[in-house]
Amino acid sequence: MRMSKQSRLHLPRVPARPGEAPDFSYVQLSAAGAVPRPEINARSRDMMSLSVDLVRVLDDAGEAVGPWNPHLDPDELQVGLRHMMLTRAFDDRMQRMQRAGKISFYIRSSGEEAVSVAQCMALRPGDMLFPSYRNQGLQIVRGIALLDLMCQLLSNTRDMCKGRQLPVMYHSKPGNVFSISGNLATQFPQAVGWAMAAAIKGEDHLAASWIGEGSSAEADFHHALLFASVYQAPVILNVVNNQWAISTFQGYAGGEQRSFAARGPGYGIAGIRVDGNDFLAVYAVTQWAAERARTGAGPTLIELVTYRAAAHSTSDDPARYRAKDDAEHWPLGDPILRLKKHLMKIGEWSEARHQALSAELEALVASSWKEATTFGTLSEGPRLNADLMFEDVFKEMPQNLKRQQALMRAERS
Amino acid sequence: MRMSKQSRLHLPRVPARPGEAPDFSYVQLSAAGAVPRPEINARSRDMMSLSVDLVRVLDDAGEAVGPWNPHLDPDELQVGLRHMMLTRAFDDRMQRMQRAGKISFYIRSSGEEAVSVAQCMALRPGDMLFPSYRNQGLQIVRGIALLDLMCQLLSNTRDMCKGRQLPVMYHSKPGNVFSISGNLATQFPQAVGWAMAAAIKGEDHLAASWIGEGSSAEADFHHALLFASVYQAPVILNVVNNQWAISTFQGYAGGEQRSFAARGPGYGIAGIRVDGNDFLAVYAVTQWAAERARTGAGPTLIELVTYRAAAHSTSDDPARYRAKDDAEHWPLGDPILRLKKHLMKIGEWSEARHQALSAELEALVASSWKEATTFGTLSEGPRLNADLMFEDVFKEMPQNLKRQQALMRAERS
Amino acid sequence: MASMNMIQALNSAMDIMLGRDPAVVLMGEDIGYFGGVFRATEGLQRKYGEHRVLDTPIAEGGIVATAIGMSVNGLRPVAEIQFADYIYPAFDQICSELARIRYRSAGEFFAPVTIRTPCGGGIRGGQTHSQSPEGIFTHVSGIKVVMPSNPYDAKGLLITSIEDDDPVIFFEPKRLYNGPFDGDPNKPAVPWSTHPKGQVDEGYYKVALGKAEIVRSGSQVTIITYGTMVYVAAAAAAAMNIDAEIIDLRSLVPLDVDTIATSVKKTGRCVIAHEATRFSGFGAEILSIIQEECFWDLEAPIQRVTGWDTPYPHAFEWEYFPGQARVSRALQSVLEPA
Amino acid sequence: MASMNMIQALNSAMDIMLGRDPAVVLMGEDIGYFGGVFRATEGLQRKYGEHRVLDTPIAEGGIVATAIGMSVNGLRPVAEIQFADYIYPAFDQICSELARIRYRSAGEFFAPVTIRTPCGGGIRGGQTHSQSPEGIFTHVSGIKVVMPSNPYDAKGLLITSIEDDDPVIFFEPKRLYNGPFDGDPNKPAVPWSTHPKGQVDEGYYKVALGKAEIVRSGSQVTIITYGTMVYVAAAAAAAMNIDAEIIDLRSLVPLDVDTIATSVKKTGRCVIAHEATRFSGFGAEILSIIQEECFWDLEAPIQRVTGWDTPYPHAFEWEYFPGQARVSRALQSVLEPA
Ligand SMILES: Cc1ncc(C[n+]2csc(CCOP(=O)(O)OP(=O)(O)O)c2C)c(N)n1
Ligand SMILES: Cc1ncc(C[n+]2csc(CCOP(=O)(O)OP(=O)(O)O)c2C)c(N)n1
Ligand SMILES: [Mg+2]
Ligand SMILES: [Mg+2]
Repeated sequence: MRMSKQSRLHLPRVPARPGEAPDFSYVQLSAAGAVPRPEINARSRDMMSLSVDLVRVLDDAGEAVGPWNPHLDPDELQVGLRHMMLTRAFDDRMQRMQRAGKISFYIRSSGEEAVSVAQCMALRPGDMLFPSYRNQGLQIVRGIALLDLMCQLLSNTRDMCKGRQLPVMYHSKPGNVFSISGNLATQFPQAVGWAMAAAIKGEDHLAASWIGEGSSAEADFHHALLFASVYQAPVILNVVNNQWAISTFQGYAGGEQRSFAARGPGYGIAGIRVDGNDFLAVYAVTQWAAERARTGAGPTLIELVTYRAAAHSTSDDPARYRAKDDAEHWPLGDPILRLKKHLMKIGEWSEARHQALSAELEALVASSWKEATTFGTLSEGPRLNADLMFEDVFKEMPQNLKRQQALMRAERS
Repeated sequence: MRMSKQSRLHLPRVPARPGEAPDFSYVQLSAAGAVPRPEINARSRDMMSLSVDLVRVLDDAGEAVGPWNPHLDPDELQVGLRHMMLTRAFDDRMQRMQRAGKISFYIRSSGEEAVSVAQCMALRPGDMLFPSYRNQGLQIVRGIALLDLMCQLLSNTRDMCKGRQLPVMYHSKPGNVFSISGNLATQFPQAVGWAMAAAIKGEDHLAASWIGEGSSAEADFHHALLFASVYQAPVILNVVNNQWAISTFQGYAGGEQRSFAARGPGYGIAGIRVDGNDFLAVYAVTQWAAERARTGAGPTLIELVTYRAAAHSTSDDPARYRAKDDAEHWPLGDPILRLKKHLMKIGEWSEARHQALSAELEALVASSWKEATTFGTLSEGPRLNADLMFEDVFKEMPQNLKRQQALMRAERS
Repeated sequence: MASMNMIQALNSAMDIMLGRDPAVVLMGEDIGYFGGVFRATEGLQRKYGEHRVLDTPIAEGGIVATAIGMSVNGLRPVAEIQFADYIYPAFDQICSELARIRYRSAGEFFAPVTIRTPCGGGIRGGQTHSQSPEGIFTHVSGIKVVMPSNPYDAKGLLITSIEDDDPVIFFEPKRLYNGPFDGDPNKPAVPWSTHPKGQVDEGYYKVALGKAEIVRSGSQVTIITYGTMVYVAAAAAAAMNIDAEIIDLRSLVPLDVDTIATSVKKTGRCVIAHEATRFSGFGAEILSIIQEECFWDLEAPIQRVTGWDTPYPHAFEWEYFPGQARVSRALQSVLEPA
Repeated sequence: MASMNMIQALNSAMDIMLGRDPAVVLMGEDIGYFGGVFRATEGLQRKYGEHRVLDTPIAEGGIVATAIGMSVNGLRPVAEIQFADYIYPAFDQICSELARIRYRSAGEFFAPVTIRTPCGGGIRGGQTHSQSPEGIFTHVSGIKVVMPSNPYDAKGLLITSIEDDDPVIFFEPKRLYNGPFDGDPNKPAVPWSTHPKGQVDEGYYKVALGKAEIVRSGSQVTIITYGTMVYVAAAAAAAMNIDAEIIDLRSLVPLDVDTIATSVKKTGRCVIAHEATRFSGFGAEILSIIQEECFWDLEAPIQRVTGWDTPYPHAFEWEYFPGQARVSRALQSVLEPA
């Protein structure tokens, strides 16, 4: 075949690769307080602008402004700050423990803490969560003990997953947090099904799910939006646009031509774009979406605009594919610092309290880790009984698995 | 489990089931000539209204009006009329032949002829077509002989598919018509890949594909729009909204909340809604989309609003799931009668010529059928050599298939 | 007892389960108002309402995904995939999710979803309405795989599947919907009303998963089969006057190894028959297990009777289908003295 | 000749094909700028441009579908699926389309797509980064299935696959990327540089599909295997001082039945080893074929050595993995005098 002519294929532009200067000029911003707040029961086609604009509450001075201000009590804000700081302290420590070879793998949510924490706080305990692998804040807000999370990471004798899942693939039936899958996006339409069942049962619980913008390319994203639209399921579908997949920029998921929130109106679903690092804005938008779902006004697609400040996981090095100091130039800042600034602005927080709190949380993480390791680590200590490998494939263990279990025992002895 | 409470699940409304009066009040119409025609290189976000309005050229009086009038020469219109009438004559006859047991299965395109005929006429011979099973007009415009189509339907000794495919699953390499799949929607992203290759090779051919509105629920629809958007592939993606899948109304594919054309802008693709029974409007919109693709202005999603006047296939009876005289009440009429009216209006056609033409076409269909059956039918006449069953699984027949072929021969002897 | 064809028996099973358990919901393409393209759900939406018998978008992946979510929320969805040939778009949700939810959550979550789907050829469906993909799913740990061969079993197995807390893929040999079929398309069709298994208890009853049925006991050779091939095999053996022991597996996962092994140890000869393509078909696993369990008892090589390793061609349906001639040939060769 | 690990050999194959044939394009998740999560395409985008080495959206179904369309338009796409565990979203496009386009169009259209994907465990990947689904694809008529076990074969087989006019799924046992692995994770890793098959011709060469390699000839027993298990089996046999004939299949479809049958007829004893789960795994087809071809030569039941019928658990990787102990046990039992 001759390929004489020049390729005319379009390729999405990647703003800044290693060696280039960070460039976030492509991020469409709105001023804090500038975006109107539609009625709960407004129809998606009548609020198209929400999928283009960016809902923000906190201004640069740290003031909460505009119609989306959720007017939370200071103590609620302090709880939110605490959850976000705990999430980060937890992430930082687990990252180090992976580097130290104590756990096989880890994924941080650094820079994205407001997404999970503010959203979970805006929901009810009876609402079912279908997370991705980067939503540890949900587990923390739902009160899953650090000890339980850490034992899962360690695949140790107290592991909730009985050693079957990769680290961070948590679940909690009592906490109403669904089992996390290693297969991207699969949880998105499952959440819609859960919400359909809630509606069929006449309950007013809703389901919420999270995927990354890169994963929104998977078929499951389409199935979720379509079924949510057809049955007007009480569900909140969240696309966490942290700008990067692994090495792949969000333009390769369709973000170059249009916002991810804009997919919503395409399916007749409310789509709204929010500053994902603005705790108050994220809370307000989620509260609004939850009220829509609960009152039968339909599903909502929320695009949370944030930035993956850390590596994708412990398996990659961002310096290989994006500008080194990207994160510092991210125009929406850091969610923890921004909420801290706001609390101080309204006189409900101080540098001293902040230091004390982070010290307290680091101590909590450290002591939890100490306790967790007493149940075993990858390398040392008590190990789970390998017999467990054959359980829960089916409710009752079939003949062939019983036989294989016996063979495995014989092998190990 | 208790199910005390009432279900709150929303179910799309189906306008008219058997016994009910036809109701097309849900169809959003625009007046002929009312919708503006954007520049070829306009950006999708700047022409959102095109996905809500309905592009129409022919008014009730049969005049061609407005900015979308393609100003075709009368002889082109006459060719279009002929192709549509031939398609219908072919369909009607094949339907009868299936009833007579000569072929195993058939699918008519009655009432939708303008879609395939006008669109194909607006494209170039080098453009690649990825049809669904209801686009026989494409085959006819591309000049595939009725004889060839009929022999495929008969799975006879002259069958282009060597007896492997269900009737209507045609293909034509010389005609640039891709092999039709029995699996819905799969051709949609394949067309995008073909278009990407054309762009990579620096050629200015485009690809066009067709699926039904019901099939747009499949994952392939999402993949097609996403990849087309990311790489701005030179492709025209057509959703033929004939209101029904089999027994399933278009509301169950998401049409209740939003038009299918509106999915386009959600992905940053131009989305345009057109009167699918208006030959001139379909031609004009396709020409516009083709020029966009060829000039690098990007892909276009076209929703062709039409009505499936006949049964889904020879396997179902619409009287079981929709109002009996639905078709007569369809607000957009019949594509053949409308073009005929226009031609007469402009003095380029007469009732006499029309009668003569349909007589000529019926004769052509009849004689082609007569010839086709000489190559065998399901029941009688020469049969394909069953050895062919083992060919083309791979380019070269592997050992195990050679052996199976021999066993099969032994069995039959 | 009433005379039912397989469609009526399946319909009765779903009717009874919708009535007994408010958690049971049906979902699928054209299954609601229309009652399904094969009419298996006819009348059930009218009887139980649009919220219990759901028409869905045409998206098999979305159907299975939402069924999983529903089941995690306490419902027992019975999802119909219109043809087994169209189950592939749901493959990821089935293999990566449905099959693994109990395992990966250490039993905290589980997904009691039943997937019903018509399979097999013999109705001029061509390559996309004739497939038998059951073998693929037997390789996926965590899913049960069932295929009935008659109305009585179909009803009892479907009720058991719906009540089972593990996911079940329930294959329905569509050629058997209206009557047993011995592989000869030129013979007049035999209705279920003339067959004992067409007499079906109108009430609630179960047929256990993992229990094969010896449909004919015999001494010369064991024929292991399921679905459509049960009748083809029986007819072939009868035509040859062979005293064959015929085993209808009914469920492939879990598999009734004891019944298989006991029979082959007794007869020392074995033919395995299924309609699916041969290469890596389920027959290979059955053959392997027998070889492992009964090696010293085998007096001749086990023979596999299957569809050819090609797609199911429209024009050559009966050349493709493993009819009596193919079964006879295999029986002859296993019965030849070594 | 140069010393290469398997990643370098695969990279070299793609480099050469990109250079030789302008129709060859690479596509996949993170394969372009980044060079792939296992670095198999490292440097190739820089060398051949963004239009020949395409980063794609994260949508395996879309990748395969667009690859099919490209191939129909004269290109030869080599698509990477980041992990074999993530090939399922593309299952419908592979089974219903890629495998059947030549057949259903009577050869007028064909789709020369190569799908590369890392498979197998041993890298602490847990249940979603360790799967070996090759068996499933061997049941799909119309697709070739390849799995190399060393750098030399990997390069030659990949070049052949890319030039093949039929679709090929090319499985790469990721545990072998950096060196042969005998199944003992506690031993220091052995690099390919110390292995003869790590010496790779830097130029263009092909290794034919459908030709197995006898990696060790022997008289006592035939071990049929492929991928990671080649080295585990060899080590186990060596440790037991068994004179085993070891066959590396290299390609599963087409399958080299002659080499298999000739060997088993010679040794009369056979062990089949693969990492995939046992039930309906590819071992079952191999076993069935041998039983059919070599029945009268077998002196003991053929044994299958496989992963267990469970997902691949993160914490029990080495209890799951079919290591030397499992192979030894099988060898013992086939060698036991009847
Ligand atoms: C089906 C599937 N394909 C590919 C992968 C490999 N993979 C894991 S994470 C990831 C990137 C996801 O990016 P994004 O959705 O943006 O989420 P983020 O990591 O940014 O939170 C990829 C490609 C996978 N886990 N599953
Ligand atoms: C993957 C898949 N699922 C289901 C079917 C069965 N089926 C064939 S046509 C059809 C309805 C399609 O309706 P639509 O897309 O609106 O096209 P139309 O028939 O109206 O032209 C269905 C459900 C199929 N062929 N493939
Ligand atoms: Mg991301
Ligand atoms: Mg339709």
